[in-house]
Amino acid sequence: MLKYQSQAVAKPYFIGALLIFSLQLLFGLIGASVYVAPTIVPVDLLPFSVVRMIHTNALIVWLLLGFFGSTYYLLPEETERELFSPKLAIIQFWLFFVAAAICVVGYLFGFYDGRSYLEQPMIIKIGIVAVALIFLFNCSMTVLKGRRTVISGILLLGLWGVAVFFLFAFYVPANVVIDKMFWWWVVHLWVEGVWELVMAAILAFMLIKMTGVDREVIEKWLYVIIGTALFSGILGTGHHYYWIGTPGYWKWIGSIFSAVEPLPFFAMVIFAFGMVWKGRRDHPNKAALLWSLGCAICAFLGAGVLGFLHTLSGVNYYTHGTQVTAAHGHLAFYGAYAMVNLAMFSFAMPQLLGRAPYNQRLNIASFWTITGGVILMSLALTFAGILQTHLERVLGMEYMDVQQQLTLFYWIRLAGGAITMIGFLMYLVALLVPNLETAGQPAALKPAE
Amino acid sequence: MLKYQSQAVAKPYFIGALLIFSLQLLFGLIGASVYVAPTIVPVDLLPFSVVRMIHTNALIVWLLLGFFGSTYYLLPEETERELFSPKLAIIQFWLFFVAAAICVVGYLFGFYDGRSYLEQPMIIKIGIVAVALIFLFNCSMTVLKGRRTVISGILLLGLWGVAVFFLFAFYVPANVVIDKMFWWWVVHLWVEGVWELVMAAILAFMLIKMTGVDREVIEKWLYVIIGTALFSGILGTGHHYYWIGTPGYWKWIGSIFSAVEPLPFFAMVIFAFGMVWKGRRDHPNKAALLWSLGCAICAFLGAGVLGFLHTLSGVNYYTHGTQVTAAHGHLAFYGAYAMVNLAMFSFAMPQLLGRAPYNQRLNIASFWTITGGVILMSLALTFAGILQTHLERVLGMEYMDVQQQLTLFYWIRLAGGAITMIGFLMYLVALLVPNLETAGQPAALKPAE
Amino acid sequence: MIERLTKTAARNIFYGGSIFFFIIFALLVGDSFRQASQMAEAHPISDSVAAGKRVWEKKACFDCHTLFGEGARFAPEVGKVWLKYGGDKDPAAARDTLKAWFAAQPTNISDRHQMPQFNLSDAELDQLIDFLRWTSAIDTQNWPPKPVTR
Amino acid sequence: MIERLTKTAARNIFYGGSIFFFIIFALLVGDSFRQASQMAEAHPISDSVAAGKRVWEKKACFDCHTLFGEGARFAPEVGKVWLKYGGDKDPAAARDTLKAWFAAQPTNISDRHQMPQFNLSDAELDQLIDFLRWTSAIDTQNWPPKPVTR
Repeated sequence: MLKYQSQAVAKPYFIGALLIFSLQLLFGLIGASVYVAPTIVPVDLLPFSVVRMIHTNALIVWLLLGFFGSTYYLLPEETERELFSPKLAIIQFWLFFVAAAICVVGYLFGFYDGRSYLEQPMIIKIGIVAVALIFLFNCSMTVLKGRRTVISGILLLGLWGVAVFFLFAFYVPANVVIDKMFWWWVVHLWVEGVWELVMAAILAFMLIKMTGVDREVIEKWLYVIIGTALFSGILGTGHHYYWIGTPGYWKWIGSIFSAVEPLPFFAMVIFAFGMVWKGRRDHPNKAALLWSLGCAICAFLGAGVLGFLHTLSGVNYYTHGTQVTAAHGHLAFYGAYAMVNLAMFSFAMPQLLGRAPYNQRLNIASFWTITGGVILMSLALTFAGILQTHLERVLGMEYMDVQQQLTLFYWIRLAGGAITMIGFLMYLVALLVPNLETAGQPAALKPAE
Repeated sequence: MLKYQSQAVAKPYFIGALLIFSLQLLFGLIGASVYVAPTIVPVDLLPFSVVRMIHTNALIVWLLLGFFGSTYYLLPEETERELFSPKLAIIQFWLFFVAAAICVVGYLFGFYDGRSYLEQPMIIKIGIVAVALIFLFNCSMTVLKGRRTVISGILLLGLWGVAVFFLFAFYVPANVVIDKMFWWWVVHLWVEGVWELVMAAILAFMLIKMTGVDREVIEKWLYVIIGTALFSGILGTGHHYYWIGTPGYWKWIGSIFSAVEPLPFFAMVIFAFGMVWKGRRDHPNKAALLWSLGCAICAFLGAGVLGFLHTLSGVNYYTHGTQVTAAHGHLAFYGAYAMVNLAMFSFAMPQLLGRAPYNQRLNIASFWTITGGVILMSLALTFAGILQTHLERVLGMEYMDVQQQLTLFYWIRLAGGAITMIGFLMYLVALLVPNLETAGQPAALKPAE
Repeated sequence: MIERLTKTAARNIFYGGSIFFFIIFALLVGDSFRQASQMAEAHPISDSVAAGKRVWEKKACFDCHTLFGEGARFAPEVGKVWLKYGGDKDPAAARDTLKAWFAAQPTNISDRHQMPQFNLSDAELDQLIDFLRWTSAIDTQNWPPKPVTR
Repeated sequence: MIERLTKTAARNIFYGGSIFFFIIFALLVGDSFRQASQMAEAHPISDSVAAGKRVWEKKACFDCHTLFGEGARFAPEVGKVWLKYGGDKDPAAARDTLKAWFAAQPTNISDRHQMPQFNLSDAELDQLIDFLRWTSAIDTQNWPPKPVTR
């Protein structure tokens, strides 16, 4: 049912992403367990640091795999031609996937070196750059030779940005102030910068397909969204420059610009719901539509609202480095980037597997389960963070004494994680296991565009 | 533009409701100010108790006025005949409104006697019953003589319930345990019982009008919603019987049944969005539609989610009587009952004033402003409540010492209140002041059904 | 699910279920009523206690304080205040302390919540205190919680 | 509003604005870079400090601890730990205390977060401590906050 044969290369990417997502969740559960029962895992066998490293690295890797796969899936439809080289795409997948696997095994045996999220050994980092170059070459050639659309343009701009800013991973000066400043050029300019371009482009692609709204309208919205994203996001980096040894003017710049950062996410909510309302098309893939709309809302709540909650320098002075950050991080990554990928998988997998979008009820149920689990987790961490801030920063209790008082909330966080894991398994079944009831009659449903 | 002349009696009710709403907000702001600056209002002139009394009583009165007006507005359309006696409806309005005014003035001068929410002097309480009887007589006669629909049936059932359970306001035994038990027959069986019937019926009426969805479909949903509401709500009263001297079995009954209480509100969300999606009608009154959908969502968040947060007896043991309750109360009352009224005013006022639904942008802006203000308020109170619970119930600090540590959150609550007030003024202008731009050409917009 | 349900069935379930749950509720409330009355036999409600409750109501104390967690949250919980002031050990001293407390209001300390001066007569004070003494005998399932000391 | 905007205008605003803001950002970062370098002139980064930072990175200390609030929140903030142990007054004692701390890990107390035994050499320990001593000289705009005592 694929329009272009080469779209099929997205399949290993999506399946690989789901595999690594399961790894992220598994190590998330281990980490959350260590919070409530610190000696449950022997620290000499598997210290918390390694658990966290795998948890966060797996997150980044599966999201990137999802972005790569989504790009390969949508480029042929956007450019109206086959990919420049499907073979290269497959090679790229295996290079990246094997590098990721080596990385995880290496972490378990102590082979890591670097900074948060960038713990990969140097050889792997160089490999990542090689993979990125293969990818960008392949995609750029496809776009150059085919129809050029705003969606593919913005998507490529975002992906080039991802590669360019990754180069700062190689710059590790001995001056820790400068080190931290440029570390954020990777981390912040990714997740509050160019990743938003990728996310918006993928979302726009799905909305065009599912709602049938005119491309012109969607493209204008797209520019407005990514415009507000970059205008606020670039100088919004300042909210990371409050307390790391950088000058005081960042307090003003960071506060003002990051106060605007919820705007692109709010625009995405209005955009997504507006297009669905305007389109009024009964697209058969209800699950993908739900994930797309849910993505806009959860990104707004997690990145927009929870982010704004502690972004002003006066507030951040007290909440910085507490569980409030963790709460924001979890809901923001889930809402913005995990959900857009899960939406794309739900949208594309039926076509990649050559069957109608079956098991939709289970997929929809998994949406509510996972989302409920992540929200519970984030709420528990928010409450823990508020308490931690007060006990530690206002009343002056010792860090570890406070941690022990937060145990109840860490239990709830663990419960949220367990619910998320259950929801993820439901999602896997919904996506990959044929539904016996409807498997015999896929032709009954009209294929998605 | 009214289909039935007698619908016009709703107008004084709606305007009266808005007046008393402004009183509620004003005294809310005063109360919130006293929290942050305890001596700002001389305590001998206006103690906090009187401020709160007026704040809460005004809430109940304006919501009831709104319910009365909404009933008078929708009954003719449902029964397909004029009201039994429009004159009686006007008399009833003035009786109730004057009684409310006397009450407020009386409170300021120390004339009150009773229990929370029921501070009205005996003579006023008797007056309320008289007013209720006039109202129920008038409505019941209208329904009996006209077409009978599920909506009007459920609405009347709810309103009869309101009157019947109010009778327990007269039962004030000396045994405070028994007193409290039956006080909840008024308060809980109103807001978590029969009021939900009223709310669901009004919402269903508006959805039929605005979406054009078949009545049969809506009516079935209505039974499902109010069924789950009463099945969970009646025995859910148990969550108020945990710590007032009643037997221990209520801990089980209250926890189990009130865990189900979010269900009807969740059903309302699915219902409202489902009907709007199904109807796909471009109703000109976008503001009323937004308020209706927002009502379903905020009721779910405030009554459902925030309620569930502290309803299980194990949690409630620690959070009972803290600001967590206040947080829940504010968002729940706003989401469920204030918003359904504001939706109905937005829906009906243009027709009552004989003009097209103008100033919609301002109305929509007021929706976001008020809702944002109330959510900010509830979040601040939630955080204050979590902190209060921990400091007071876990660490054992003194009540008043803890209060002083919550000042920051009380400031945020006050800010939320101020935003709400600003939004309310926007709403008033949007509803009552003609828009110069479009006032000249009301015929350009097609009238709402 | 909802597709398979007919409107009549939905209506019947609603009425039947509501009546069913209300009957259970009424029975349980009846039983709780019985137990509360029994408790009042063990701890009789004297005229003074009843009058004290009327003072509580007429002065709208609950619009600042909570009694068993119910009321406003502007001022401290008072359900067991009698025990807090040692009324079970030295009733006379507790009574005096409480009266002194009432007399000292308002404190006019700018950052503390203010309680008005109600100018209650000594008889009214005694009644109110008798009421609060009576409430302290109620079995509240160990609420309010003792601080979880670690 | 969005109706009146053409797609070309939207695109131009996007590119123009992004470049504009990026230039401002780069200039400010440049200035911050300059100030951070100046600071390193006043407090030179010795070989030992630089080596200590490498130990910090190779052992992924940030995956449990925070340094100026950044990293994981599983273990305490360490940016000013040198001052906490009185390093500004008695450097030798602070160094000994920190070394003793490292030696004592893991504590194996069941309800406390565990830190592994990294088996660092004495030279590595000195380097890491020199690094943390250097970070304590950084002007962090008074972060972390002193407890608000009331």
